[in-house]
Amino acid sequence: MSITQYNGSAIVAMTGKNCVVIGCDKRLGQQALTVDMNFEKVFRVKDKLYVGLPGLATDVQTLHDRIRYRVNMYDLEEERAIQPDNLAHMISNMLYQKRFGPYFCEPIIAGLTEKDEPYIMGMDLIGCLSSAPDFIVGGTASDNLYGMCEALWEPDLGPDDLFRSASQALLNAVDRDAMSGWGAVVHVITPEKTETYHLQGRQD
Amino acid sequence: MVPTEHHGDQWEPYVDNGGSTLAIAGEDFVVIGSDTRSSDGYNINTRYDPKAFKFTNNTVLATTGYRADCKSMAKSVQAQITKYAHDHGKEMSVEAMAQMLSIMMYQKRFFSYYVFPIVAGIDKEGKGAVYSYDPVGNMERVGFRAFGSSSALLQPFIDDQLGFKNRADIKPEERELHLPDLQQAKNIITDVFNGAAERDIYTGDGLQLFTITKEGGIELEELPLKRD
Amino acid sequence: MNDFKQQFLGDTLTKTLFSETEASATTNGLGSTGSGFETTAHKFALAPLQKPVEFAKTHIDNTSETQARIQAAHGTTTLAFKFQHGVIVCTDSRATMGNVIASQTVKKVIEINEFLLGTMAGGAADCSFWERELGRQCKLYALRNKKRITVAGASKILRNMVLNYKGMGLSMGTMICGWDEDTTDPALFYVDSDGQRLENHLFSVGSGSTFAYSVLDAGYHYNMEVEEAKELARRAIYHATYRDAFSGGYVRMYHIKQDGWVAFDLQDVGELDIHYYPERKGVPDNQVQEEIIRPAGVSV
Amino acid sequence: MGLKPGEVSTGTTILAGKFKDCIIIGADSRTSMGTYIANRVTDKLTHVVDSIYCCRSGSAADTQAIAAIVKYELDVYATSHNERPTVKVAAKIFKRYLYENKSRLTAGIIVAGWDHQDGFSVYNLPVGGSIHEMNLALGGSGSLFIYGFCEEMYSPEMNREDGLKFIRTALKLAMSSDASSGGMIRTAIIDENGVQRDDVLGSDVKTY
Amino acid sequence: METQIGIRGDNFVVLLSDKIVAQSIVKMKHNQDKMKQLNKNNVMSVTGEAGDVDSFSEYIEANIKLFGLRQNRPLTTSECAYWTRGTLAEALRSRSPYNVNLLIGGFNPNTKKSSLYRIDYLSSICEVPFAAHGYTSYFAYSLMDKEYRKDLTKEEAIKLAIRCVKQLDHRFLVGQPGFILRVIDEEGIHTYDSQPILENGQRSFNFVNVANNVVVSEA
Amino acid sequence: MVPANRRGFHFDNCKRNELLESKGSITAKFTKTGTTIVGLIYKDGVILGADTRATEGPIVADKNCEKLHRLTENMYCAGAGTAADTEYTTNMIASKLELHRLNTNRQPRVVTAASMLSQHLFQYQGHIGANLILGGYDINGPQLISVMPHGSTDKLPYMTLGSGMLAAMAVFETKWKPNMERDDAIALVTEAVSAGIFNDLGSGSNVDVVVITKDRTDYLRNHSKPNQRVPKQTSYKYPPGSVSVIRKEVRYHSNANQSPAAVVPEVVMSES
Repeated sequence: MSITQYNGSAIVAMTGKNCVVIGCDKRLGQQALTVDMNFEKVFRVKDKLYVGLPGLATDVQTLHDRIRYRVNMYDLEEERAIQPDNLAHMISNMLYQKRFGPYFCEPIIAGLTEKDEPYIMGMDLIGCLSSAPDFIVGGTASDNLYGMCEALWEPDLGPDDLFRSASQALLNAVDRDAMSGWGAVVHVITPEKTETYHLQGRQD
Repeated sequence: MVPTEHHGDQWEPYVDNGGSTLAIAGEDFVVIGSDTRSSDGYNINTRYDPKAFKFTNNTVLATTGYRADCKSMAKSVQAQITKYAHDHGKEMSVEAMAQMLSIMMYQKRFFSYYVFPIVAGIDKEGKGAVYSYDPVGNMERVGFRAFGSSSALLQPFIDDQLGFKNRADIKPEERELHLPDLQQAKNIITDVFNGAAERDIYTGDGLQLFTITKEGGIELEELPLKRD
Repeated sequence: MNDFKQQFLGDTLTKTLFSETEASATTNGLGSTGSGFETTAHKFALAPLQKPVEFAKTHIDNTSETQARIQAAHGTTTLAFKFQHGVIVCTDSRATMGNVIASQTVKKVIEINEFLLGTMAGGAADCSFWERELGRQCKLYALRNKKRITVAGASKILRNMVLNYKGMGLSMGTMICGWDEDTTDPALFYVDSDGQRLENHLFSVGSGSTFAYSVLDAGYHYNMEVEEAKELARRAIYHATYRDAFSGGYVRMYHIKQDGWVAFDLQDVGELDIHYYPERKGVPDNQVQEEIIRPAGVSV
Repeated sequence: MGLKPGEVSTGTTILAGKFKDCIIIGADSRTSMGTYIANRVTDKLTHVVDSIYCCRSGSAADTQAIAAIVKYELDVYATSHNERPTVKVAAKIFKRYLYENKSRLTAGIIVAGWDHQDGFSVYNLPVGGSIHEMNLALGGSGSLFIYGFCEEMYSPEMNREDGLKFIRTALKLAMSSDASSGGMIRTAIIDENGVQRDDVLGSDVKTY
Repeated sequence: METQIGIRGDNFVVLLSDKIVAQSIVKMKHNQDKMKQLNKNNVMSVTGEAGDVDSFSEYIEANIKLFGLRQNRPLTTSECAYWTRGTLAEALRSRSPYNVNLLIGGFNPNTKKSSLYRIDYLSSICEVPFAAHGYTSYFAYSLMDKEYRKDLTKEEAIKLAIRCVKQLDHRFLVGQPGFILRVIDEEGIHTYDSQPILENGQRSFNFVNVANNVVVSEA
Repeated sequence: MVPANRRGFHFDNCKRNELLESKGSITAKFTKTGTTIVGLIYKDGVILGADTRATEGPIVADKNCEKLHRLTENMYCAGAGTAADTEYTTNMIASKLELHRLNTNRQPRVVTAASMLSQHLFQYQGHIGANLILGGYDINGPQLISVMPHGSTDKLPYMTLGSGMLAAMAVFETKWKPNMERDDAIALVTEAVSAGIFNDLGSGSNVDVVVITKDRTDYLRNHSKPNQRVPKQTSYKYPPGSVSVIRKEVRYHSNANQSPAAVVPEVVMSES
């Protein structure tokens, strides 16, 4: 078993019309044993900026600590809100510094830019950025999510449609992955507000 | 011929030639979709190597895995089916063929075929039937099943579209009312294969759609898929 | 083709490479219980190698512990226990290949005949093939002796059959359950591919068995009523699926009575979950109440 | 000492010989990555300084890097000593790098040329970092096939035309036997007056 | 092979661990206390590789005391837990990683709430209602899943812990002869020692409060 | 734990990862640009071409990534191999070249970039998996240089790299001529990349081209798009009420003026 599959995770980010959504499963496992059913992997960075950290749980937490530190430093030094693109490059740099001893985590960034345009960005565990106009997925259920999202995504979905598509993508993907699931959380980010949905999901 | 790839000391007779299959059983029909690419590593062996074989007038066997094993297995099955037809003066039913395949695969338990087969057809009651297997012959009758390099991409979507999993608006007992008809089933297969061809490098080139109905027998449509 | 082989490979090499190598096991001696049993010799193809067994073990994997290319379906919670009204047999229905959930609808109870049930843990194909063969043997016994075989006898046949293939990579952990003619007690045996055969009042097998045992041990007593026994089994499977990633799907339940077994409807674990824990049930997204959260000052 | 995985190699035939009034160095032009020919017109005769050349065999990356470093060092040497470096100095500097880094490098190099002090000289520096002055130096995987030929045919008394023919024939023979040598035959004739470079195809070389 | 269980109620936490120190096939000691009292409201229970357990837990204990002295207030449970996680994570990246599994439980006198944190040897942390480590988790989790309620009383929580160790004794190959249990609540830390009893031919345990000899039993 | 702001690579995870490795196989996958990249010299300059597929194992991680990296106005670099390595290596060299340009007040030369690249890669002994084709135009005319992960360089009039290099090279070996016209040269580059796209599974999607001449550089992003996705047969939108929600929280953004008066209890953020 690969070390990135040790704890299990599934994260999806999708763009819509003036909105983005990012969601994750809630399982923390130690291989087959489920230890926590409330382990969220998507974190709020700013009002309209979220980061999802699929991968090895200890690195998820360490990276989250470091991102929080760097973002707060950015706030202090620059006195302006960090933009999604800045955050993506900041994390990418953080990861590439550990090129030869990487964190086992593939961050996904979702948010709205200053102009309220949707922004999503993914990267591999050594910080290779990959953008997409439609969706980014990660975690142990990523193959399943790719299939779901390729079929479900269409351009210009409104926040509600986008939420339902992303939620169904996530729920059905984790239902075919033994290592992730046990409920899900989905954040729908629009210019005015962020709606956070805790979804009912299978507990097996 | 015996393939001889050597990895260190170990004899490695199996190659994954990629590709995907997907079968959906309807009330009175079955649709089987499969791509036609056969590959080895980053190389395309051929763009047109059908994965599904017509066996009788109402059964199709679709296989992924190692192409040589697939073909060799299909050939053995075909031989048995022909023999059965001669011996009994009738075509083998899909149920019988499914059980026979399970046993034939288990006969190779210790030198197994590297094959993931799906048997699809119309059963004795006129209903669509899909049987899926693991490489050593464990059989299960299912409503729909995806196999192959894209199985992880295809399966959750058909769980959703045909199994109505995680749908708060459709009660479990009402699921049957929402099942797709033949054309909708074909559309789903076409769409999901196009999606898989976008993301899975081993699936592509062409899509074969076998449709089996009680009246119409087996029909085959071929559609293009991405070739990159 | 033959000429080609002859020409290029010579006689000896051709034989080792191309001759059909087979493993066959007749149960003379081992399989014979002295009452006229004979199991047919099964012929299995083997890899054309010096050590075909090693090949089978390294390439065909039932346990997902190795990186073998051919991964048979595995992962399970199964249980069975005796009580005053017979035997309850209960299983989950998940099959995983690696981390992928290959199926949520596997039938892990094998109906050997109308009085005998077997369960499936380990290699699904191994269990279903050998228990199907066991069904055939039991039928033969009944025809020959005008009498049903006992559960003890049936489980012994199964044990003897798989014992012939010990060390070749078979993986089977099964419970043979039934109720013999003219007896007051039901019977329950555990048989595995190592050749072990045990009798007891309660077994659980599979990756989720420890979780199931804890629930079973806490609630089990012989004098249960049927409903209580069913609920105990259901609860045990449910809790195993909750903690074990490789168990899940549906709860499948059978009750073996003196006059044969009855099967009950499948119960979706997802629905059982909200039955036991109603607070985990959601409402449709367009009816959900909004909770408004004041912007917090803290970032991240 | 093998190549690192995925490394580009100049699986090569190189040779350099001392003749009556000149030095002739020669090489094939093939660079391979496994079975793929990454470059079929490689120049393995690398100018170092003045009339001093080196022929590179082994890892392309290692030999290119070493040649560049030595070239730099000899330029510094020339400036700081206020004298032109000799072939011997060049060869010794090569040797120092090859020897001190022998666990990390796959490089077999021939240094040959002319200088005011010693005239013509040829140094062979095989993998490992030893150094041998010789009249005729052979290197690379293809050299194995032509030792016999060279032994038989070579004489330091040969004149320029015979020498060139000898070098080209030797390379042609090596290239026809060694899969990782090939392409065309590059030669350079070095004497007091300078360097004259020529490239021919193997098929244009007539054997004896 | 070691046992570690934690159960959180609304305003208390129960921690339980075994007392055996084993070396190879030998039980070296039968009465080892595997918990550290970090301050008057927080307890950490530690299992893992022999040398690591000692040095890591002493280091954490001392530093948390130091923080308390410097800031003139005891650290809260979450502060203890997250600082410990950070330290373990950092050590993991060093030449000598600590191989330890931790449970940190405590009571916050300000909020009157209790919390329980589970940290594994990779230093993944999670806040949970109940927890176990190692082989114990395969036996204890389903019992705790089944019996746990948010409004569990102290008495019930101790009984649940007893049922877990009883089951462990019944099914787990490597049974333990004795346990230490601690309850952390508003009043502080209460220590209980186990007392084996026979119940229908099967071993069970009572827990005796070391301070006042009050006995809690399953029945 | 305050992360030190150190430059360069950090090796502090290596020890831990070794430990993890000993407990089970680590098969962490980096994004690779399986890739076909090509370059050629034509009459007026140099042209680079690349496909746009990035793969993670058998899965396409990015369908339209950029593999042609700008180094300076007169120089581009096509990258194959480990995607992060090509990205970061070329970025670093681009900034070095810019500093070099500012320091010397001269247009940087292609050989300068090539030396920087090869020295950087040689220093890391092949552990940085960047296969590069460097193309540019400087006072010495058009230049095309390949740099391999171990740091070796080759200078050729046409070249291909990446998993699709054989397919692309087949096209070049048959059709390349010296002194081609611009349009023919672009067409040939497109054809070579397309050969990789269609015949190599590691390469796919679109063709990016950059044309560098003495006076100008034209970056033709998605010059050819031979693999457009076909439209879906059906829309798979879900009706309202199809997702089961346990709890819904709404957080109004501080810059929006809609923060409603009816505020429910403040949520204490968890310390995680």
